[in-house]
Amino acid sequence: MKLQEYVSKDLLRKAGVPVPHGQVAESVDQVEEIARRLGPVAVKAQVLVGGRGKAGGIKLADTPEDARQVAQQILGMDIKGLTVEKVLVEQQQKIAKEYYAGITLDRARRQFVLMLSSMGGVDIEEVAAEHPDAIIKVPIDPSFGLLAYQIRDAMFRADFDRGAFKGLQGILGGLWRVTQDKDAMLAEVNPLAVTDAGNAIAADAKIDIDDSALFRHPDLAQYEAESINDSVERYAAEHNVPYVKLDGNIGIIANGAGLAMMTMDAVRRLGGQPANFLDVSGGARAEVVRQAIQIVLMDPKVEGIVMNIFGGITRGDEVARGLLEAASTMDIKVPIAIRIAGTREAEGRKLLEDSPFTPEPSLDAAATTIIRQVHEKHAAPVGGQ
Amino acid sequence: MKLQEYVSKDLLRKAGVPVPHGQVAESVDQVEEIARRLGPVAVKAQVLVGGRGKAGGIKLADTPEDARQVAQQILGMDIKGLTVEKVLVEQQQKIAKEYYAGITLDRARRQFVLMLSSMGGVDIEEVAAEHPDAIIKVPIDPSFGLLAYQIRDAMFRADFDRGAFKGLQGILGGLWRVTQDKDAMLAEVNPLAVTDAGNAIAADAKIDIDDSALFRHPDLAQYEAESINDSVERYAAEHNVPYVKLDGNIGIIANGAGLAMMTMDAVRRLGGQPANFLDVSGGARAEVVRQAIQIVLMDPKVEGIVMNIFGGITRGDEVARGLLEAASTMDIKVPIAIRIAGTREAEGRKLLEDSPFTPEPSLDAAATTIIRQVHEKHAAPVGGQ
Amino acid sequence: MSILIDQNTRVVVQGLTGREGSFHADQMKKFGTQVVAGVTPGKGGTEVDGVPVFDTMREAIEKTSPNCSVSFVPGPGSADAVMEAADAGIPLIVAITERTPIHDEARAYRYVKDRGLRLIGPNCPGLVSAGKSKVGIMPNQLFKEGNVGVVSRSGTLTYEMVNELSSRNIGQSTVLGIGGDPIIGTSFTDALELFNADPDTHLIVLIGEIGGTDEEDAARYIGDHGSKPVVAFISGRTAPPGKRMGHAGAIITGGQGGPEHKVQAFEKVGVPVANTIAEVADLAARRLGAAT
Amino acid sequence: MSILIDQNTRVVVQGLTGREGSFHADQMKKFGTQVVAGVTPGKGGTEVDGVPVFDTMREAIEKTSPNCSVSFVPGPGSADAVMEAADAGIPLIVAITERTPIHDEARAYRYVKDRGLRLIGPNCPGLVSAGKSKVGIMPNQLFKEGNVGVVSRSGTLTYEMVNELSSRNIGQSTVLGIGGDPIIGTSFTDALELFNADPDTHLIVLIGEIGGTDEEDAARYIGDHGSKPVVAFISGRTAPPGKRMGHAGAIITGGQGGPEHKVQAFEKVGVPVANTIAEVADLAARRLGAAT
Repeated sequence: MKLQEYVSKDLLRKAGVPVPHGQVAESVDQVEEIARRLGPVAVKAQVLVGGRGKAGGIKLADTPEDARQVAQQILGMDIKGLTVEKVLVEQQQKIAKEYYAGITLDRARRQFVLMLSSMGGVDIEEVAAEHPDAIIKVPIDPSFGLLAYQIRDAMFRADFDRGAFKGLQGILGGLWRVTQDKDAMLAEVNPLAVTDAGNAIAADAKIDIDDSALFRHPDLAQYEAESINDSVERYAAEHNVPYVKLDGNIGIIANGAGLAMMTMDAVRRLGGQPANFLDVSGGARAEVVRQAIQIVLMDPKVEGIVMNIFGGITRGDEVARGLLEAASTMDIKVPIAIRIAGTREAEGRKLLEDSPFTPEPSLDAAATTIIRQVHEKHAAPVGGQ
Repeated sequence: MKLQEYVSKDLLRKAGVPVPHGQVAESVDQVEEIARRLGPVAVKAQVLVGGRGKAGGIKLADTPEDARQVAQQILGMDIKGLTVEKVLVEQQQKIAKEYYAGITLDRARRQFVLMLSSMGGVDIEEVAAEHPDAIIKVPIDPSFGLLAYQIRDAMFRADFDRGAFKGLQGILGGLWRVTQDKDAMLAEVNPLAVTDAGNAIAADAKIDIDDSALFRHPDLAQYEAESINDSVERYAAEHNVPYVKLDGNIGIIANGAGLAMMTMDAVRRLGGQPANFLDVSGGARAEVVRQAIQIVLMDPKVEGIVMNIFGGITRGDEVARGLLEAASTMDIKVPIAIRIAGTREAEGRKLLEDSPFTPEPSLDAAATTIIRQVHEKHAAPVGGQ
Repeated sequence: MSILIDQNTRVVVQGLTGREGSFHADQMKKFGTQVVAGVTPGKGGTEVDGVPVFDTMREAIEKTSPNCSVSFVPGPGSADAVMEAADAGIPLIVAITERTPIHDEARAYRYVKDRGLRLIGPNCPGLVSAGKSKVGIMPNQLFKEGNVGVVSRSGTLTYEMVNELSSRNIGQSTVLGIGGDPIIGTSFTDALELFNADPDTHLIVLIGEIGGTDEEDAARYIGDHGSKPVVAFISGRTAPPGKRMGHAGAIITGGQGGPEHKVQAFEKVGVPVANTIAEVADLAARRLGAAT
Repeated sequence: MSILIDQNTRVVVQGLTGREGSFHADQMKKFGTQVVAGVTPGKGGTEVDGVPVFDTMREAIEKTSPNCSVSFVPGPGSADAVMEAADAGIPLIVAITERTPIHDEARAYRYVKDRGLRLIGPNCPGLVSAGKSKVGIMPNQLFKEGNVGVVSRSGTLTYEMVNELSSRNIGQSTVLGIGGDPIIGTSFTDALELFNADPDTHLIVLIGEIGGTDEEDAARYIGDHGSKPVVAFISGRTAPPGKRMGHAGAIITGGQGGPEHKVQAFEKVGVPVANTIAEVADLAARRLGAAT
C-alpha cells in the first residue's frame, strides 16, 4: 500500500525524523489559512504518481494569497489521469544539498538494503542506470537491523556533508525504524536535504507498506482507499480480489496468478489487448466467479472476457455454475469465452453445454474467439456503411 | 536501578500488559479518595525489599474508610529499616491461579532467559532451590528476541491454564518488550495471575533497569532517588561514586572494584567489620579522593578508614594530596590508615611524611592498625572504669 | 529417485486442525504420503483422522520423528511456524501459506539458514515426487512417474504444465513449487543444483515469472556450472511495470524483474524459452527424445 | 611465546582521538606495541602523534591491515564499535570501555561469535604479553617476561598481582584482563584453553570474584580436561548478596555467584585458592619451583 507524501512524512515525524512544517488541505481556504501560519510555502499535489513536479503539481507561494492562487490551480487538476484531491502545504526550505536515501528489499539477497546517493532530488532509477557507482548499498541483517556503524560507513562512502552528519545519521536511523515498525517494503527520502542553515531534513518521502502486514497497522487502514488510484482496483481490493487494471479491452479471469499472467500474455500474443489481470485464486466457488465477472465488467472499456480455469483445488463445475449465475443475475453485454481443464472438467463442460458459453478446447482458442468477436464489433459499423 | 512496583506496573501497562486498576498515593486522604473510585482495594507498601507482605505492608480494605485506616497503619511504617512513603492502592483481584514469570540474564549463556513456573506467588529462589524442575527456562536469542513459539512452548511445559492461554501469552510478550525497550536486567511478574473470571493479569511486578542504559531512558530518571534505600548510597550514586553501604564500622576506600573487594575481605579476615565498599576508580584525582572520604564519613557508624591504593593509572601523589586536602577541609575525627603502592608511590609517601597519615607497608598492616585503634576505642571506656 | 521427498518422508502438518490443514493432510495421505503428526497449539492430545495432534513442534518431534513439516498457519503466524520448525531441527520446511509479512519472512529465512536447514516457500503449492510422496496442495491426480524435474514460481501454472507433460506420457521425477513471494527459501538455482544431482532427472522444466532476478541467477548458474537440459517458460511477459500481478513477488520494480532480461539470460546460456505451456511440452519431448 | 598478542600484533584504536584513546595509544607505543591506525568517525584524514585516523574501520583495514582492535568508545557506542570491528573481520577485539548497556552487549557478543572472532571485555584493562606487546590500559612498568599466565576479572587487582609476581622475579607470559561485566567475550575457561596451548606458560594465576559462574565453569573445565597448574584468588568473599560491588558483574543474585561455591569448585579440582595476593605469589613460586 503506497502512502501519500503527507502520510509518509507523518510516520517519519513520529519516528523523530525532521520534516518540513506542513499540513494537508483539501480546499483553497484551508491552504490560505495554513499559509498564513507557515509563511512562504510550497503547495504539493498529493497523487501517487511520479513526475508531479514536471506536471505542474508542485508550486511555491510566498504569501497566503499566492498560496490560495496556486492551490486553485493544483486542486482538481489532472496529473497522468489522476485528479488532485489533496495538497500538502509546507514551509519552504532553503536547500543547500540534496541526497537520496531509501530502504528497500534486495530480493536476490533476501534482505532489506539501505541505499544512499549524493545524487539526490532526481529519479533514483535513472541514477542506478547511468551512475550505478553513485549508489552506496548496505545490506541489513534482518536479525540485528540496520546498525549505527553501517549508517556511518555508508554516509562516508556516499560523501554526505560532514557538517550535517549527525542530523543525516538520525534521519537514516529513523527511516529504518519506520521501515521495520511499519512493515514498509520501501521507505524513501528523496531529496534528503541539508538546508542553508545546515540542518538535515526529509524534504520528500515515499513509503510503501507491505499489504500482508496491514493487520498489524490498524492506524493505516484509513489510507487504504486513497492508496489505490483506480476505482475498480479499489473495489476489488476491498473485496480481496487480486485485480490489476490494464489498458486494453479484453477482460481476463483465471484461477491462480501464474495462470492469469499466462492468459494475459496469450491474449496479447494473439493480437488482443488485455483490460485487466484478475486471479480468482485456488478453490474459487461459484459466488467468487460471479463476483470476478462483475468486477471485470465494472471497467466500461471491456468488450469481451477470456476465462481460463485449470482445476486443481478449483473445481470446473463450480466455475461453470458461477458463470451461469452471473449470466442469470447480470445483464452481460459482452462475449465470454471459457476454457476449462483439470478437476471436474467434464462436469463443468456439461453444465455449460446448452449455454452461450460453450467451453473452448484451449486457451488459445478461447482468446482467439474473443479477439475476433471484439475485432468484428469494431469492424462491423465500418463494413455496414 | 530497581523500580517500585507501581512504576514497574506502569511500564507494563504501557506495553499492553493488563495490571490491576490502581494508583499510587502518599497520604491517607489520597488513599481514601482512590478507594472510593475503585471499590474494594489492596493497599500495598512501596518499598524495595522482599517480604513486605509478611511484615504487614500489604492489607485489604473493602470500604474507603477501611482503606484510610489500613493506609494509616502502612504509611510511615518501618519495613526492614525502610520507611514506607508511598502505597499502591489497587482494585482487589479474585485470583484463581498464580504463576511465576521472569526474564533475567543467564550469565553463563551470555543471553537473557525467560523463566516460567506454575509455582507462583512464592519466592522463586526457594522454588529454584527446592524444585528446580518446576522452572521452565527458555534462552532468548539476542538478535531475534523472544519468539511467539518459544513462549507457547514454555507455557505448555509449565502447564499454564489453557483457558487463559491467550492472555498469559500476551503478558509474556509484553514482558519481553518491556525488558528490551526499557533495558531491564530483570523483569518479573509474580504472581502472574488468572482471575476467577479467567482473565490473565500481572498481579505484582518487579523491574530492574540496567544502570548503564539509563541514558536511553530519561523518563525513568525521576525514579532514581527512590530506587536507592540508603541515603549515603543515594548521595554517592548522584556523584557517580560506586559505594555500597555495609553493616560494620570500618570504612573502605580503594581504587578499582577488585581492589576494594579485596580490601573489604582483608578487613573482615583480620577481625574487623567493613562499613562500606567504595571504589575511587582508576585515575582518581585529589578532589575525588577528598569526596570519597567525605562520603565514607557520612555514615555515622564509621570509626576508622582503611585506604588501599595501587597506582596504575591512579597516581600515588594525587591520592596523598586528596587525603591531605580532606584533612585540612574536614574535621576528621576517625583514624585513617593508608597503603600506597605502584605509580608515584615514593612521591605519595613523601607528601604524607609529616602528616598523621604515615603510609603503612602493606594492606594487612593498614587494616590491622585501624582494627586495633577501633577496638581500643571501644575497650578504652571499659578499661578506664 | 527424486529430490527432497520420497516414500521415507515423514510429514508433520502445522495447522492440521484448520480447514486447509485437515483437507490437504487427507489428500496427502491419499497420495501415499506418511503424515505422522499435526501441530496446533491448544489442540494437543486430539487426533485428526487418526493423526495425533501436538501443542508444539518439540513434542511432535519427540513422539513421531518427522523429517519434513508443511505449514498451513495463516500469514500472521506463518513465519513463527517456520521458525518453530527450524528450531526443532526439521530438515525440510514447506510453507504453503500466502500473505506472510515480508519482514517476518526475512527473519524466518535467516533463522532457517543459520541452522543449515531448507525452507520451501512461503506462498507455494509444495512439492510432489511422483509415485512416492506429496507435501503440499498440488492436485493428486496429475502426476506420472518419470524423469522430468519441474520447478515453478506459480501453483496453477505448475498443474497446467504437469498435466500437459503427463498427457503426453512424459513423467516427472519431482515437481517443486518454490513460491511467489519476494523472499522464498529455495530458489531456482537451489532447485537446479538438486535436480542436477538426481540421477533420475534427465531434463528440467523451469517456470519463471516477472519480478526479482531469480531467473537470471539460475541462468548464470547454468552458464557457470552447466546443467542437465533445461526448458523454460516465463509468465507475465506483457505485464506493466509497478503493478503486482497477484503474487507479491510478481512485480517489475526499479527496472528490475522485467521479462526481457529473463528470456535473454536463458537464451544466452542455451535454454530455450517457450511461448506456451504446450510449446514447453513439445520442447521437452524433443529434448528427451534426443537425450534418450 | 604468549597468547593472543605478540610483537606482530597490529593495533587499531577505536576512539583514538578521545582523551583516553590518545593517552593509552601513546602508552601502548611506549610499551612497544605497533599502533597502526585509529578510528574516529568524522576525524578521518587527521593524525594523532603520527598514527593515521580513519572515519571507519573498513578504511582503517584497507589502509593499515590491523589484526587487533582496542576500543575506548564510551558506553552508548561501545557495542556498536565492537560490531563494526567484527564486521570488518578483526580477529581480536578488545573493549576497554565500561558501562556498556547489557542488551547491547548481548547482541554484540552474538555478532562476534557468529563471525568466529574473539572479543575481550568489555570493561576490561586489556592484555599484555610481557616484553612483546600491550593492548589496553595496564600500567607499562609492572611486567617482567616469564612463564606465568595471569587471567583476571579485575583491573587493579591484576596490577597488584603482577607487581607482586615481578617483585619476586616471577615473570609473566601473558596477562589478560577479561573484564568485570556480566557478559564478557572471553571467559576464564577460554583463557585456560589458550594458556594450556601456549608452551611458554608454565603456571596460571586466576583472579576471580563474586558474581556469575565463570569461576565454577573454569573449575569444571580443569576437572574435565586437566590443565597446567593453576593458583586462584577470589575477591569479594565477604560481600553481601544483592549488592553490586563496583563491577556490574560482581553481584551475588538468586543464590548464584557467591564465593563459597567458587572456592569449593576450585579446591575440588586441586586448585589452591589463596587468601591474599601475596599468598598467591607464594603458591606460584612454590609450584614453579616444583615444576622446574
